[in-house]
Amino acid sequence: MYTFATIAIIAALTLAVTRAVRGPTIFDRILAGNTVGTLAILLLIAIGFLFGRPEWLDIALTYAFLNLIATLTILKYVRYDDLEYDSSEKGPKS
Amino acid sequence: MEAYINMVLLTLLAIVTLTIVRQRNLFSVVVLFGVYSFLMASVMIVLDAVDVALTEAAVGAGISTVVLIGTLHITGSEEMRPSRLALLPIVTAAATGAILIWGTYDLPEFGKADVPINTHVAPFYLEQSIPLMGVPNVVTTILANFRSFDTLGETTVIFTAGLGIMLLLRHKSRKEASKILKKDVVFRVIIKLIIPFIMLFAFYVHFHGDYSPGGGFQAGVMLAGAVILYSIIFGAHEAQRVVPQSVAAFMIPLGVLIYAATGAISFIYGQNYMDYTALASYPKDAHHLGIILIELGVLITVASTMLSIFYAFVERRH
Amino acid sequence: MSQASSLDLLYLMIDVLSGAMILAGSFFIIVGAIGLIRMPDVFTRMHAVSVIETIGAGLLLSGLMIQAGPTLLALKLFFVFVLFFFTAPVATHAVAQAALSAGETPQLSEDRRSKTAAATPVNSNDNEGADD
Amino acid sequence: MDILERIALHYNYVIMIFLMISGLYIVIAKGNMVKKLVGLSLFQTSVYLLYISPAKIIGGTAPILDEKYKIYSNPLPHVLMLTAIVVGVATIALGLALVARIHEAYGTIEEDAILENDTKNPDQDNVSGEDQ
Repeated sequence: MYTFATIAIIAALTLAVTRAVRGPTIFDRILAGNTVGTLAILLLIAIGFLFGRPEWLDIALTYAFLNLIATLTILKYVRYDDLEYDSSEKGPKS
Repeated sequence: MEAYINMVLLTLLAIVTLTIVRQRNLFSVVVLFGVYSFLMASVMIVLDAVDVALTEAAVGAGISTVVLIGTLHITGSEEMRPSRLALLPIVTAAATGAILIWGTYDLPEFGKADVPINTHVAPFYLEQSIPLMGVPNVVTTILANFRSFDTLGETTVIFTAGLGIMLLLRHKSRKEASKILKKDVVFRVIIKLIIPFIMLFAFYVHFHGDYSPGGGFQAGVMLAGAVILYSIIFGAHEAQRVVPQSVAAFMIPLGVLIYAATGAISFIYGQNYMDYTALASYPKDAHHLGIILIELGVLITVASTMLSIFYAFVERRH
Repeated sequence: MSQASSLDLLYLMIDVLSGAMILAGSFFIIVGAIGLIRMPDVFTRMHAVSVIETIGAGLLLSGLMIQAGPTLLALKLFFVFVLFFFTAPVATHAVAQAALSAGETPQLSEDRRSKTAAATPVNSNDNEGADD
Repeated sequence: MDILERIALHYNYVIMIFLMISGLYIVIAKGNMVKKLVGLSLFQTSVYLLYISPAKIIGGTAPILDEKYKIYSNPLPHVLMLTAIVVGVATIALGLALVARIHEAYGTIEEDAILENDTKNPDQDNVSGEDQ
């Protein structure tokens, strides 16, 4: 059961990393990065149960907080002209 | 099972690295570097290095991203197309890699217990942590007690780096108020709700560091992260009303001083430097107290350094 | 005797319930991740990701909570759950807002129809600068 | 078959070396200084992996002592790397601060452009770019 959950999370992690690697827009990467953070938290929890030492969920909380900080930082700078939005990253529609 | 999870995660790590090498948009590079850090932290979890995973996630995914974005914002985010052919670097890197791979033939196989690294001094730490100090988290014991000189050095390095950054980037205060996410009610409400919990949790990580993963380094990064988050949503001006730059600057040496002074107390009682038994009558209490105190020094230095770095980059905009 | 067997039954029920929840959660996590790959543009992908963050993680964590019983562990799992509940929508909201303000528009069905057979993003590696 | 087994048992080292030479390659080949620092960071991270990998013992658990467990992974590398990570980010930030100052003085962070600038007007003291 835990094994299945772990395998599922790792499969999802692989797919999310694929999306982060392929892009095509910067927002896809940010979204995929955020998802990788989420899945890392779930992976941590699942591995804890799988190997029988689940008491370090504290780390998961840290991940969640820091994930939020990273995402919001990136997005603030994207949104408020502080960083030029790069037209070459626009993807298929440009 | 552990070995397989480890291999999959490492492969993903290699793929992300390859993309970082090829990607020319620096903004994407930063995002991918955050992904890389999370994967690395997961690898650390699988390799049973929980304290390291906590630090790597906090530092790599949190603070690194913030600092890199701060720089990009000053310098622009596009890398120029290289003018020369990249043949020589490839050859150099490949040759180095080949030599290193040849070197791994003598390295121990993965996951073996009877290799030199695991038989030399580590069993002593693992066996003596509870009898001598009464602290279950061996990483904390080594960090703050067995090898506390090392950690003093590391704290000083952080202090020095913070000093250097402040010398480099100071004296350029921005006139106009920073852009506040005024209309974004969602962010303001949720972040206001979450920040107290982040701080509370940071102190939990600090004071519970004897029994679970955590300690001054991680707690410091998280505390700084909370203020940075506040600064991102409500503007750097607001954040500096809460924690002024001068206070942050003052606290950097304060932490190092607390650390060094905790060690020096033992002198008064005629003992060696960093011998905590002088701090309380019962040795295990003394060790607990000593560890908490020097970790407090670490916490103050790390938190204020990270915050000063952030302020320095934010203030430096054009 | 009968008490012991009823306790056994209770444990079995707990195991079955939590197992079903964990399996369902894993299923939704995979579904969300596939959506992240297969969906055509960033807004629809966001939608897929929210499947992972709400029902996938929710079911998984609830299943583990049942498995952990009334301990500190379950409380911590609950904290993670609540944290997801607050942070995941904020992060997604931020991505959506930034994408919109940067000029990214949601792909409509008209856009899809007007495109040629290769509706999915063409080989996205085109955008990445290979340096040679 | 022999070589496959060897690679499997040394997989951590192989990946570690790959990360290391990727970092090395970025530092040598790329002209952009932010990218160079990211490469340096990659190099640094590979060293963490080098230290942590041999500390793991299959069947062991994390070095937080408990009555129930007998085998623990080696805590010493964890300590060394934990401090190295925090020091690493501080030094990378110092490097980035230098990059920011270089950008203010030269208007670019590309190595080639800076060298060109220096050879064109060798007498001019570029570093005093405080006037902006």
